[in-house]
Amino acid sequence: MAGYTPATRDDQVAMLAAIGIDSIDELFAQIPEAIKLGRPLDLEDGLSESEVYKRLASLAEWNQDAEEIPSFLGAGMYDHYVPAIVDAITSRSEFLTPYTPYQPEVSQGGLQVMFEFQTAMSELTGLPVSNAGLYEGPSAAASAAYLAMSATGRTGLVASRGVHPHSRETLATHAVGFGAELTEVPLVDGLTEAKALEAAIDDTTAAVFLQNPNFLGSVEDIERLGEFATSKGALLIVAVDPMTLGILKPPGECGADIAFGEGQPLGNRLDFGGPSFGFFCAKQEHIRRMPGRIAGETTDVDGRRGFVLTLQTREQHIRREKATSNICTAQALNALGALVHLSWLGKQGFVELGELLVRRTAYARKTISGLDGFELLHDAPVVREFAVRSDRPVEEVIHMTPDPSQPGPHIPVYPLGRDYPEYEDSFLVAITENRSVEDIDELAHVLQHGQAGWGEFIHDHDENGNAVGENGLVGATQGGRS
Amino acid sequence: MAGYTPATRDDQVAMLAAIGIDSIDELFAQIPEAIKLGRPLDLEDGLSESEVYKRLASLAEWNQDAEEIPSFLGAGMYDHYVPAIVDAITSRSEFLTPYTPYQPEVSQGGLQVMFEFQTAMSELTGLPVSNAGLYEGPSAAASAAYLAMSATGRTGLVASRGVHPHSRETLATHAVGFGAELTEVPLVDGLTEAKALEAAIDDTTAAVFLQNPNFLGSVEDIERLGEFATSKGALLIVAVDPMTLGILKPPGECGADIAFGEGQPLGNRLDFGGPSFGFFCAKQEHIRRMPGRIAGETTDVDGRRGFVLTLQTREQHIRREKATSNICTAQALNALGALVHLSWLGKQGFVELGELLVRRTAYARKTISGLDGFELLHDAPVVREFAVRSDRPVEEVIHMTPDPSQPGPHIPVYPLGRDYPEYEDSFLVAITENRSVEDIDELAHVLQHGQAGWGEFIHDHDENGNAVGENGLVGATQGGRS
Amino acid sequence: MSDAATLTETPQQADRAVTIYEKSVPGRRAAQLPPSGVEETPIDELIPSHLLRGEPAELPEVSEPEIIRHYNRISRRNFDLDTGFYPLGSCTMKYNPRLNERVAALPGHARLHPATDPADAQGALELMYLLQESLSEICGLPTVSLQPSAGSQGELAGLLLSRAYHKDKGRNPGKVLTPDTAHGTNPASVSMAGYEVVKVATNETGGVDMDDLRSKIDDDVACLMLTNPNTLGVFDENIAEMASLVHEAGGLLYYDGANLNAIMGQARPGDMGFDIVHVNLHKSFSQPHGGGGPGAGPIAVSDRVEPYIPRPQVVMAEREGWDQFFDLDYDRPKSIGRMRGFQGNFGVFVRSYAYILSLGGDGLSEASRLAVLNANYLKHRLSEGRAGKYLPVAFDRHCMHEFVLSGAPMKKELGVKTLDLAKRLLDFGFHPPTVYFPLLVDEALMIEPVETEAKEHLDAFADAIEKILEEAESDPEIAINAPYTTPVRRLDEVGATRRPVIRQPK
Amino acid sequence: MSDAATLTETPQQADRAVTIYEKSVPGRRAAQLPPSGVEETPIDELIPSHLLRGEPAELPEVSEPEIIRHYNRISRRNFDLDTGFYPLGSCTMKYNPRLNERVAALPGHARLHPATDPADAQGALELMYLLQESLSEICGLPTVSLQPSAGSQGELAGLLLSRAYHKDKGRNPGKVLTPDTAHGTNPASVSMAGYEVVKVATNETGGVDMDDLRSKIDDDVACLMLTNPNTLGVFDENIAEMASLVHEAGGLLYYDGANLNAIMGQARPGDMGFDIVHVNLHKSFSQPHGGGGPGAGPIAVSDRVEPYIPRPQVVMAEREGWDQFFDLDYDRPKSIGRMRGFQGNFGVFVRSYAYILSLGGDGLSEASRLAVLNANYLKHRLSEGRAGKYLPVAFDRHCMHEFVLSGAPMKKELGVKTLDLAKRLLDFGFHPPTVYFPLLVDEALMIEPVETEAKEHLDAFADAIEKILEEAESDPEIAINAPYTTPVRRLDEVGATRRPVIRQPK
Ligand SMILES: Cc1ncc(COP(=O)(O)O)c(C=O)c1O
Ligand SMILES: Cc1ncc(COP(=O)(O)O)c(C=O)c1O
Repeated sequence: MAGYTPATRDDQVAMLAAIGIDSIDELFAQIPEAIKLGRPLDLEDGLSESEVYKRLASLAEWNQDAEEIPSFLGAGMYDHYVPAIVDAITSRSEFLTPYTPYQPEVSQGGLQVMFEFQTAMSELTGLPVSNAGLYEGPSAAASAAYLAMSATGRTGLVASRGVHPHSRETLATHAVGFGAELTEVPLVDGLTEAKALEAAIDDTTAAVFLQNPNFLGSVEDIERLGEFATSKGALLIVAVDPMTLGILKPPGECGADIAFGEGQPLGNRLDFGGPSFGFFCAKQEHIRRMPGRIAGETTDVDGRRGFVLTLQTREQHIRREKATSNICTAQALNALGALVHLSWLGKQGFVELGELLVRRTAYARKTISGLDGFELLHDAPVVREFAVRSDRPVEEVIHMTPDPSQPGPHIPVYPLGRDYPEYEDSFLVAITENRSVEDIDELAHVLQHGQAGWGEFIHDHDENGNAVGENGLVGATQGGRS
Repeated sequence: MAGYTPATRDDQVAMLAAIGIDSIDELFAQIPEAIKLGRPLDLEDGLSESEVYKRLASLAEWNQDAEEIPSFLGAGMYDHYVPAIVDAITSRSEFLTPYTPYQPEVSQGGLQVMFEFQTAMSELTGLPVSNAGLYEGPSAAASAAYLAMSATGRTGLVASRGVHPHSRETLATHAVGFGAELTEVPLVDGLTEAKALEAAIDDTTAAVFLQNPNFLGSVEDIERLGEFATSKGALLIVAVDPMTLGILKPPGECGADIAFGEGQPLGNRLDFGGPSFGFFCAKQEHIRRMPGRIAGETTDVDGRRGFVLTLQTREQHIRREKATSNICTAQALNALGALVHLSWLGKQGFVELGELLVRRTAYARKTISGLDGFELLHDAPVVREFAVRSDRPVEEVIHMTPDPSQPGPHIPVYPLGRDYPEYEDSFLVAITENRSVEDIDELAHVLQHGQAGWGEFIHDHDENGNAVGENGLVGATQGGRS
Repeated sequence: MSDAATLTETPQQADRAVTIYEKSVPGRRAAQLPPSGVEETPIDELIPSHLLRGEPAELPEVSEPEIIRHYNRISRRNFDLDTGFYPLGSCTMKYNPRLNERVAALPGHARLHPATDPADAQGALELMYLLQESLSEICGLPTVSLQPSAGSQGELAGLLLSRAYHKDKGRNPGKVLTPDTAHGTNPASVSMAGYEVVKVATNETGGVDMDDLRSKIDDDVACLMLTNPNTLGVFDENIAEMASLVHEAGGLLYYDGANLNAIMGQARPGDMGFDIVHVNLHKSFSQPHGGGGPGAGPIAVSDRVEPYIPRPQVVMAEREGWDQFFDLDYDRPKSIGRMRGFQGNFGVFVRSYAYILSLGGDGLSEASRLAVLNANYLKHRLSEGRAGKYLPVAFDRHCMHEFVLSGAPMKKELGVKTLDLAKRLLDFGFHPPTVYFPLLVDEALMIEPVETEAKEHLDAFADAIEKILEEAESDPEIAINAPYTTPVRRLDEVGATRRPVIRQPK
Repeated sequence: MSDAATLTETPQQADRAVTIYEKSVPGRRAAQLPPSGVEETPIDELIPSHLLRGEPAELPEVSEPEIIRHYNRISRRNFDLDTGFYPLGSCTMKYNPRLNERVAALPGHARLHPATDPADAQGALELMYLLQESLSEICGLPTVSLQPSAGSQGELAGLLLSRAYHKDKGRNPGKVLTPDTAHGTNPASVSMAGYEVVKVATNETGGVDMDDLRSKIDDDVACLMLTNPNTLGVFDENIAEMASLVHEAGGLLYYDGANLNAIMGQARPGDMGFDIVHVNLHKSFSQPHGGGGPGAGPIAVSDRVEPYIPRPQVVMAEREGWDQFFDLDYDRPKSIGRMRGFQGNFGVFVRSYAYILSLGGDGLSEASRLAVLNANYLKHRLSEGRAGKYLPVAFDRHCMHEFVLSGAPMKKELGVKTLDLAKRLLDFGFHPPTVYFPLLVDEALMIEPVETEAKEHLDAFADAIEKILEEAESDPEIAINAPYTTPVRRLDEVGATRRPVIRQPK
């Protein structure tokens, strides 16, 4: 059992004496005997730190992570390079261990971070109002719907099938509580079908959800599609991949009322899906309907500049059942990671990274769709992810081991079948700055030659430390590091 | 090229204008043309952070580290578990980035750490005076010799062959500069030969070097052997493994004038040999001859308690050619790691860890010497490391791969041949709390069955995360993590 | 500071707030990116220009050394748990073991993509499975869903489960009962689940007023949502009776487990008859609070509710060639669906599971016992001297892990409000308790001294309060104008709301 | 603080120093150890009791939360490079990239045992080999030994090489020439190598006095030990001539490379005719200074000296089955032997190699150019206004990466010593320059503003000095009694030496 509790026997005796009781049990007398557990918890006894470390390290060995084998998985979360400075800052006790800044006089660090984060998100999305972050992308979609319903007094929600399946599912789950109906609009040639969208919107429509780039990686013409919404008095709500906003026209300039998204690509690890954060930006008119924390600038009694949580009357701890959202604990530390990453990329670097993604992705798309047995699912413009059709069943294509009876490993690309039965012959390939041209060529090679191919492709480790041999896709089929 | 330099073109133009010159080249005019390089350095162009990371990570994949395969290597450095709190504290900018505390008013953190560290080392060794640390173990031996020579005015150095070969070699190297002669005393049955030691000491002997436990792991009777030195007016200098001092009688209680040692086992990583630190403790009478930094307690002008570098007149920056040592930059951060580790272990834990080592080592010693083809090199008492004789050539025994033409991997034990031709049929086995009983059993198994054996020994990964299958010795022979 | 004679302000106060944007200098940068390695095709040949951005976002232009200096500097303007005592009621500010950060950072965890095929993520799925099992045992309920991102999302999930449950039974009740002591997220979640909040009164011992409860139970009651021990730190001994009353009326029972730290290994919500519990891993299970997250709010449920839990669920499945295979089960026809993306806050699961492994069953039980001991000891210390006089405990009985004082007498007799006391505590190097909550206690101070705090800190805190009250007797202005030594002093919150400045002006 | 009316001291000053031992409480603990898993045999049955310890060492008894609070708290009593400008002359306080910490922490580096068979440590040996190659190119000398632990050990190694070299030539010269501007480690190392120090004077332009040098060169000179640019920040243009003079006399040339940051990619010691150079990886190559280490002091040597370098040396060897094999070469009969254990400070090598990879050849060259630009700009700023009047530059010429001012006029005219100015700078949030070194400059201030510092910091520093001098004109006491805002104020160093208290009293 770990030594996190300082109370020695002597301490306990002294405290009990002060309280005037003989044993801690007396304090639990208020729990009726009938419902007392009356036995030890049926869990292992505590382990020493080194044992816990070993146990979890050996569990982790069973995961095929992007450090070991280059991952082309995306679908909203991406293996970007998180600069070391992010960990250096987010691991400081001063950021890691406090709670929500209820006492602003001793929370200026956290509050200023929120303020700077809000500024960055507002710059990225081109919308004037940003909160300090929500849980993650999909639940931010639900928050957006809640805002739209109270802003419009309507109950209809329309979502393109280009919106992330998790966001649509999450919307559907929450719609039951909100009393909303969700309608979906199909895709054609990788893009939201304009006619169908127009037809789906009427004067009961509270909000229209689009995503850019959409789930198939395509860049949508948000401005054009958005008019269908705004012309009918519905709010235009756009989900965006923040990493593409150095390149793509920001939602704020496309008429969006609300822009939200999954923040993971900004300074957050993959972490098998969380914790990351969701961002949420809106037009000025929605400021008092915003969900979540918002930091504002002010001054102290001596006139010093300072920051506080502001517009709190929106929030559950004040407004209770009338709150604009029920969120309390959010994702402050993850938002800090994003802020540091964005500061590190900077004004120029953020654009350059976007350009890098567009160009490498174009190369990957050309290379892979050029393989025989593969073709593009659509040829809409893309930024950093694209969809590929395969003649052979996807399950078979991505299965990497020579021996098909073995359960894995799989080529880390995203099969579309589960979310889109209509595309069950296709998969997504995502690119980040961590995926070198060599990685892409190797992916092409393995897709092409599958099980047969891997043998030919063994390298000595190469000076560029790129993913070949040793810890490459191919290496992984023979057991990773040696 | 990394963006660590802030100067923009505009900054440079402004600075040049202020200086009143047109180009930076003018500043380098003071370097004669004849010796200017006049060409770019023949090094690669700079790489981005993610590229550097990948390159070094892929180099690191070629190292068989103790995370991947349980290591029984010791010989002065040990794979102890370094608690996470050590990294959390030593990685703080406030400890990581300042330099030597020349300005005590803004260096109280570092100075207090030195003071607390000195206290801990003094407690461990049982000697009243400790410095704030030296480079590492062996060079501390040289510092001890330098002190002994100036204290005694003699030039003879006597060292048991039980002293770490690196310490003896380092002594020999420095002896040339010091003008000292080094004599070695042999071992019998794993212990320093008392007669030979007595014979080697005379009235020209400045210092006698012993090590406890000695290089073969044996616990020496320092008190008894030490009398040969002190009776002849030589200083008794004892090298100690700090991790054994919870168990073994401290050198200060054995009559030692100086105790020094390799500090790595305390809160420092293996790091392929460094950086770690050396500790150096002595009797009160030697305080003004000590090498290295020493922090002392004092008060400020308002009477506040504070700490300063003290007795600086010993040091090179004041005393120059008459200094007691030439050391300047030392190993402050490594000493902090040790202090945190010792605070974490605490008064009780430090003893318990010693007991754990003694008992597990006894088990390992019995198990391995019980294998046929193996026997103990000596049966002197040991704490955490022991020597084993093998019938088969050691090189063959430790070679793990089925295919002998392959260069590795090797069973991580320490062959004695290079340092002790007289023991070229033997090797050392070291135990830490990180080496579980399962690890030890597996070592025995692999030693016994060698190449042949590994096949039978494949486990599914086990709940205890112990080193089997996946990332065990055996696993390693098939390529470590998969 | 240049005037040396006297200190007019502290060094930190003198060091005024400057944002990273204000440190920006055109052309400065930190990041260098790898070369694309491919043709540098103009972007507008790859994406039509009308879809492209015109002006770059105004992100900071700073060098890497400036970044670390900036954030290190402002980090020191936070009070944090590793600085001192942080008895924030209802928040369980317990020590955050660094071991947990280490294991969470292992590449096998940190760089594992959430869409990795289960066959290639067995370690992660097994860990989630083991955490589900552990929480199930701790809560006394058979099934656990780890998906909810925090307590409030757990609450909403739980209420949507209640909807699904009743719908499946062909019922459509509209009301949820919550005590007036409930945390703000409870009523907010109730509304978001489309239910009506019905408040239940609190009795003189701090528990639920049973008569009021009885009078409000009818077949339109979907659920009773209860925190136990409640926000007064009081364990409601009528809990079992409440449970049966609600069950008889066809309703479900929701247990807000934010206060689980009081009862781990002592009593279990399931054994009290509850159907749904949420657990705040960032409270009882040591996930660092991060300045306001991340956390996780897993829910444990009864068999009655199990069919409806969120999708996907981690299960142990049959897979040939494997002795055990952990899978993500999507095939749950009655599931309410997703509350969020992917599988939940896995990184938090790793930390909390490491914590559970470290303490073990015995350790968790001991943690609760010591948390309760600390609370009662501090309550005792604060019943003496001036605190006893000016800050009476709201309900005078043994408390569980926390207790609530009322600053009303202090306000009345000294003119010092609870807020003033809180602010003055900052000068003494303590984080104040939760203030003005729960709402039914006038000038409330909600104090939770967790098990990882040493007795001497509790004593020092009590001494500080005594000292502050003593000061206040002679000069209330001292507290009323506090704090004095913090990086900034009292801030104008009203002004901030009236003219919100919520981003760096362009 | 309890008195709110005025601030009598800063919060940090009020928070008096307490050691971890004073926080110790019998029975408290942090660590829990794994069970031995074997028989609990009494220890004295395994080791004779007369060899065992009686009383346990008085280590702290504290809980883990207390440990992190204690060290975090005292860490804030340090001024560090990530807090602000740190122009400590001769120390090259450049930014420490966190990338380097990340790669050094990879298990393949951090948990690699130094005695690992070379076949199983190819990554580490290759990295060392590549670093040797890089330093060889930067220094313009063919061979590099990474072994020395820091600069001073590099110096001693170099001087022992000189001994070995001369001995091998059948010579036994006894003197080493060093300029009077030399760093303290130089003469100290000379003595430890058994040589006699012969001081060489400095001329009016800050270089070596050539006449004095000539007069001292004879065949008893083993070596000339020179720092270039020297500690005055001056590049000695006679360097080539000195080299040939010494070589003609049969001596060797040792180049103290601590100031390499001024000339990377511009000029190389080898091209200047030097035989031995030490490089401080913790200066020019960004290894964090750690509060006084760790560092590393590799040496680069000419072919003349190569046979004698320390053992073992990393080499690229032939090994069948490998296209390249990196090995540790022990078979060096003329080697001086070991300077230390194992292979040197490998963790430092990883960081410095990462730094070299990050900057590349172009970046290293640019770094030196900008370091020199910053130094000359700040020197210019300090030649204006009051600084120009009270703090004249010691040698008025373009400097390299650093420069030295003299506080003599300030002392004479204002009664304010260099020490006072340094202490007053602390109140302005700057780390002072190196003071009272080099010795030949009266009241010296040695200022090194590295390339990673932005212009605005240099300006702010110059402004602060102007302000302090202005203050001093009106009231010198302000500086004389400074600092005021630091965690402690001026400390009694004399008393500390007179009655040394160097450990916690029992
Ligand atoms: C009693 C109670 N219920 C619910 C919550 C909400 O939990 P979370 O902040 O994780 O959403 C909290 C904590 O904030 C709480 O104290
Ligand atoms: C000029 C000079 N030479 C030598 C040294 C000694 O280097 P180290 O401190 O690494 O021993 C230093 C730095 O302290 C120095 O500035």
